[in-house]
Amino acid sequence: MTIQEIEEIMGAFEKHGLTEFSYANGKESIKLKKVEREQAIPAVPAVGTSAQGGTAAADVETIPSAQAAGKTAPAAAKSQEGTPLTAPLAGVFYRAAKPDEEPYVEVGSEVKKGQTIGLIEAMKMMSEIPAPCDGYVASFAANNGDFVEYGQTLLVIKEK
Amino acid sequence: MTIQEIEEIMGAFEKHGLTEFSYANGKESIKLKKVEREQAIPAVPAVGTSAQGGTAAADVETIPSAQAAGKTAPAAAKSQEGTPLTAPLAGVFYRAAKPDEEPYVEVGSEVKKGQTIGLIEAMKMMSEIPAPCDGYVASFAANNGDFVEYGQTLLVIKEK
Amino acid sequence: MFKKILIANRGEIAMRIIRCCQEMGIDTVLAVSEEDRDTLPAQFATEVVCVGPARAKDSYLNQNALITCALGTGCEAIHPGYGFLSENADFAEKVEKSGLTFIGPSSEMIRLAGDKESARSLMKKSGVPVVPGSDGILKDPEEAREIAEKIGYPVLIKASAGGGGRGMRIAQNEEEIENAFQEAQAEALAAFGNGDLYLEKLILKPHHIEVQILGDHDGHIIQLGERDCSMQRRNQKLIEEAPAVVLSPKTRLDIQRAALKAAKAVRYESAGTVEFVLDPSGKFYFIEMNTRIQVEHTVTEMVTGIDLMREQIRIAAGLPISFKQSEVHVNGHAIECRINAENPANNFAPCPGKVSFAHLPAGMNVRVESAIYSGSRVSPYYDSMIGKVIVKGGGRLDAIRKMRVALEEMTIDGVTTNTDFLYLIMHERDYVRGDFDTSYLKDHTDKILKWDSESKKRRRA
Amino acid sequence: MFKKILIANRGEIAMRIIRCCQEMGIDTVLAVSEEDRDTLPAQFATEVVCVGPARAKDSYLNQNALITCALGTGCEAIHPGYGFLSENADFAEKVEKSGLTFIGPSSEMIRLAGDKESARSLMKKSGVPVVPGSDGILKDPEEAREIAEKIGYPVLIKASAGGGGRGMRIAQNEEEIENAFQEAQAEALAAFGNGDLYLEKLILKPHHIEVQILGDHDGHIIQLGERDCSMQRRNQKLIEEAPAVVLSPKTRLDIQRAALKAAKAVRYESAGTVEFVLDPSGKFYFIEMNTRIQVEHTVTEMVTGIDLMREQIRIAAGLPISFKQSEVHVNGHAIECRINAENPANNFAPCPGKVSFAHLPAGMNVRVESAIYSGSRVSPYYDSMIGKVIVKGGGRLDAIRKMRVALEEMTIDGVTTNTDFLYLIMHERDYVRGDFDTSYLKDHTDKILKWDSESKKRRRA
Repeated sequence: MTIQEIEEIMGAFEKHGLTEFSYANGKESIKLKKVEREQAIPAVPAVGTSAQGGTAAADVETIPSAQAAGKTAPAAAKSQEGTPLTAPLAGVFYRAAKPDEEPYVEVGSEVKKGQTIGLIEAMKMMSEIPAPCDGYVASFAANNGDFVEYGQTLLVIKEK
Repeated sequence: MTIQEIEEIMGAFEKHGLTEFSYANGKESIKLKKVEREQAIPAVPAVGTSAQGGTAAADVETIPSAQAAGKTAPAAAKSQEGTPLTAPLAGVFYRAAKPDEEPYVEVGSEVKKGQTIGLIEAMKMMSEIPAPCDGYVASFAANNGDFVEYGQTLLVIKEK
Repeated sequence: MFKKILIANRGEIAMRIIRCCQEMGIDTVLAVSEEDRDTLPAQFATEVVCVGPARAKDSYLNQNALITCALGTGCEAIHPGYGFLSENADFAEKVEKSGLTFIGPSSEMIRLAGDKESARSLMKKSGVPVVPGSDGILKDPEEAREIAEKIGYPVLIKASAGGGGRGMRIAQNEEEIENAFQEAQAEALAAFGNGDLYLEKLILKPHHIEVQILGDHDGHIIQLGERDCSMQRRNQKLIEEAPAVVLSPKTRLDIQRAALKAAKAVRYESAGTVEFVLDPSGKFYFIEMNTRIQVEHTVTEMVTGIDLMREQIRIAAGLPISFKQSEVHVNGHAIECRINAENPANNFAPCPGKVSFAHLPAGMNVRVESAIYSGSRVSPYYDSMIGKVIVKGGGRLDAIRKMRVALEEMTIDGVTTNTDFLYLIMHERDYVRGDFDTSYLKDHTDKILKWDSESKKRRRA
Repeated sequence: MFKKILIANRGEIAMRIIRCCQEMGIDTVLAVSEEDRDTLPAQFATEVVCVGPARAKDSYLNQNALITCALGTGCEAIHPGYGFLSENADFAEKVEKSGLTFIGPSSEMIRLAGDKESARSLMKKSGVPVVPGSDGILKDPEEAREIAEKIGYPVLIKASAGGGGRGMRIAQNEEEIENAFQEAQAEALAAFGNGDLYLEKLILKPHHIEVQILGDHDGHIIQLGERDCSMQRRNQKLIEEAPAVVLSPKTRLDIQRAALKAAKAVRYESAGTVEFVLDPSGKFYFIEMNTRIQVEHTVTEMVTGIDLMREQIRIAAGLPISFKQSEVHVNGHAIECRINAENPANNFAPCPGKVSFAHLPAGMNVRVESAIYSGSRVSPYYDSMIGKVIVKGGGRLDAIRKMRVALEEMTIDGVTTNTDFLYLIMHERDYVRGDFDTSYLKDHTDKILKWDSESKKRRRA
């Protein structure tokens, strides 16, 4: 798809007042989305030099953004794939108690509410991170040793 | 009604997303109107020091504005009370050919399309102003000797 | 020079720091609370890292989280802006110990400046005038009388444990000393269970004058002229100017020299200010040192042309000040107005909400520092200051005229601001004549609010 | 001083004039076309008067309507801005005859400056260097050869009746003269039915240098330094700077002196510029005088601190220039970028439409002159320039860095602009090194557009 074609789709998207659009042909896929009007107006200025017209409210989702990269408020993901466990403080995330030990949990592990599933190190202090509910680990969103910010999703727990 | 009460009404108006509101009790009357969303967003900055919140899109109609004072595009008035005759050029509007002569027309006068109804003087040149259609003079919007800008309504002709 | 720094602040000062860093080629990591993820500085910072929930104590005051994030994102330094942790010696010390650079003076110097009693005695020793008074607790009314005789009336007798104006009495002359002493002591005992009293000279109609200082690690100390910050409402500055027209040329030189002496006494490093109170006779006294970049640093930038933020960052990186004292020239007159999201008519209550539309003034010698835009939000969690309008004119009247035009152009819809209130001050006779001191707003606010409501009534009539 | 003036212009320059007048206490009447009733300057002018329909020839070029409206609203003067009627001697004369003041030089002087041949010979007489060439029509190739020998190759032989590049030939040396003459003559005869030919020196790699002048009714003439306006696309300036770093200190003095000589030769009154072409060896030649305030007057304001608009209005009111030549100092380096609503990727086609969101850059030494806001419209009827971003830095590189930050911050949604194109120029090696002349954009546009599209592809990948 050329940029021109993408821009044409954007144009049509806007013209027809759509709020969502997606297309895939096995090789390429494109998805457009427009947030509800109230938020579309104040269109937060785009970072970088993208002063190109008309693209502020309709973002091609292949462009990574802070919001798209899983840094949105935890509530967003909940209904889709389970309960996200978010970092209660910023720091380095560890999946095991010590470097040479086994991880607390793996994908598929069953967990009980309150069970430690990892550690976050901040200012040389280790904090244990408890599971927010019973269930099993559906996926990890942060890797061992990653720096995670406050509120960043660490893993997702699916209730049985 | 105190200003505070007026502001409360404005608040409620905004809260409930209304586009028009009017109230009258025989002594006082108030009317609020919000232009269609497309124009409300770019809310043109208010002249003067009225940086007070929330009043930009919803104007109390008793506040005179350039727009309200009959300087809007002629089209606005047409359907309501007849065909407005607007100044084809800026200058001084005269209702009579000479100071001591009778006016070309009065309110109620019958006019034929093309008939001169007044003069506009610009740069010492007099231009005759023809009636745009057959009918009678419903009202004058400019006085003899007034400076009128381009497009300003001079008088309104009502077709019979 | 730093490659990457963490900004532990928000709003207009975060924008100021980001723009400055971008010009210097420094990457920025903006520490935000959950509330501030979508603010303007979060759009322009190189990276954004969330340090905690909305409440400042959990985010912008969360020392461990800020340092952890600075380390975790590979920063070399932390810029604290003003407010929040900018003058917190413990935080500065933690930053130093973590191996990062605190963009400001050393924790030691912050601590020294923060302890007003020790700063006062150091200044006294160094020959910087301080407000005259008793050196310690008063023994009895007789001692109070003796000191008052020496320093001159009126004097203030106040409780050592005091606060909130209690245990405080003014004595206008010798006869009032006895009563003032007894009343203050009785009230202090009743209120604080401690009858210890101090005495100091009461400065009537004081001006708040501060001198901008820069000091580097090589021991260079430079002053960049003074600011008059007397326009305050409940000790909150509202309008600041440079230079201070109340000063005679001689007093100006004297106060600048005193500021240099004060900064040299502590071997000051970083951007800072030495604050004085000035009495109507032209006598001035040291009050305190501020060890941060200040809100009103911009007026000094306007009249000197020197980028103080840049110098502050350079100094923190170990570089020398990039100019000499002889290269500092004050040209014209600058005024800053602080735009607050507050309702003057409702006792200046904060007005958070959504800015549905914003048009900011612009043009020659008009500068706006803010983080608002059409559609931005004013958070209820933080300070109500949402921007600053700074103008420069050839003289003070030119600057006032320019400020009027700028404030008239300023259009903020959706939240109530103090713009009209400021606009009216710019037309008030005493202000225009330069006839104001720190009590101005206490005395003039009601009148100005009345003008405001009357002019609005007339407009609606 | 005037109490009320009519502004016969629109957009950013109307805002510039209104702000200036407000500061000076002058009421403004903005003449608008029907299309422009709701623009930003129409909100801020004291009064607005509609002079005609959207098309410029019916409104902004409607001389009678403008004068009638100025008289009808009680104005004392008309400010024409730039473009439109600003250099129309007939209009200026009509204004003068109507009893109003034209804010600019006299119609006589506009006429003199507008007639390039007479201006050229006056300058030659006054000792201001002009582009060397034949004094009139060439008799034959022999005469062409003689003149070329004297002034040096390459030379341009061009049709007296020429235009659009036809009837024009370059001769690199003596051998090429004969052919060039014959070909140019044949083409001129075929195209215009007139074989008259001129000859002039061909300036390769020229810089466009202009010197800002102010002259008052008392005969004071002051120069405010030069600007380099060589960054042009199809003779339209895009980026302007002050000072011109291409000049050696000696050449700078010489060109400033030549400009003063030129202005004195015509006893210039008002703000204006003397324009020169500079060749790579440092020789410069007078081209023309511009008798209006120019788009790029802002860069001179940034480096001198002098408000040119204010001086222009003061002079028109009969007041003397408010400073002396010795008080003019150039500090730092200023750059202006013109923001156009156009699509560089589509051959710079204009892109009118609605600005759905606008965030303009701000901060220290960043100035934006524009009439756009969130929700404003870019009209298809007028010029596509919607704003100017002007920055000042200590040196040229500082200014370039600041401009990058400002352009990065500039956010205009809804209409396509050349902001990215300008941003890329600010990173282009030759531009950064100052290695550019008036042919720069002809040679570099394709490369820059390719960068642009590639970087966007990468961002999407």
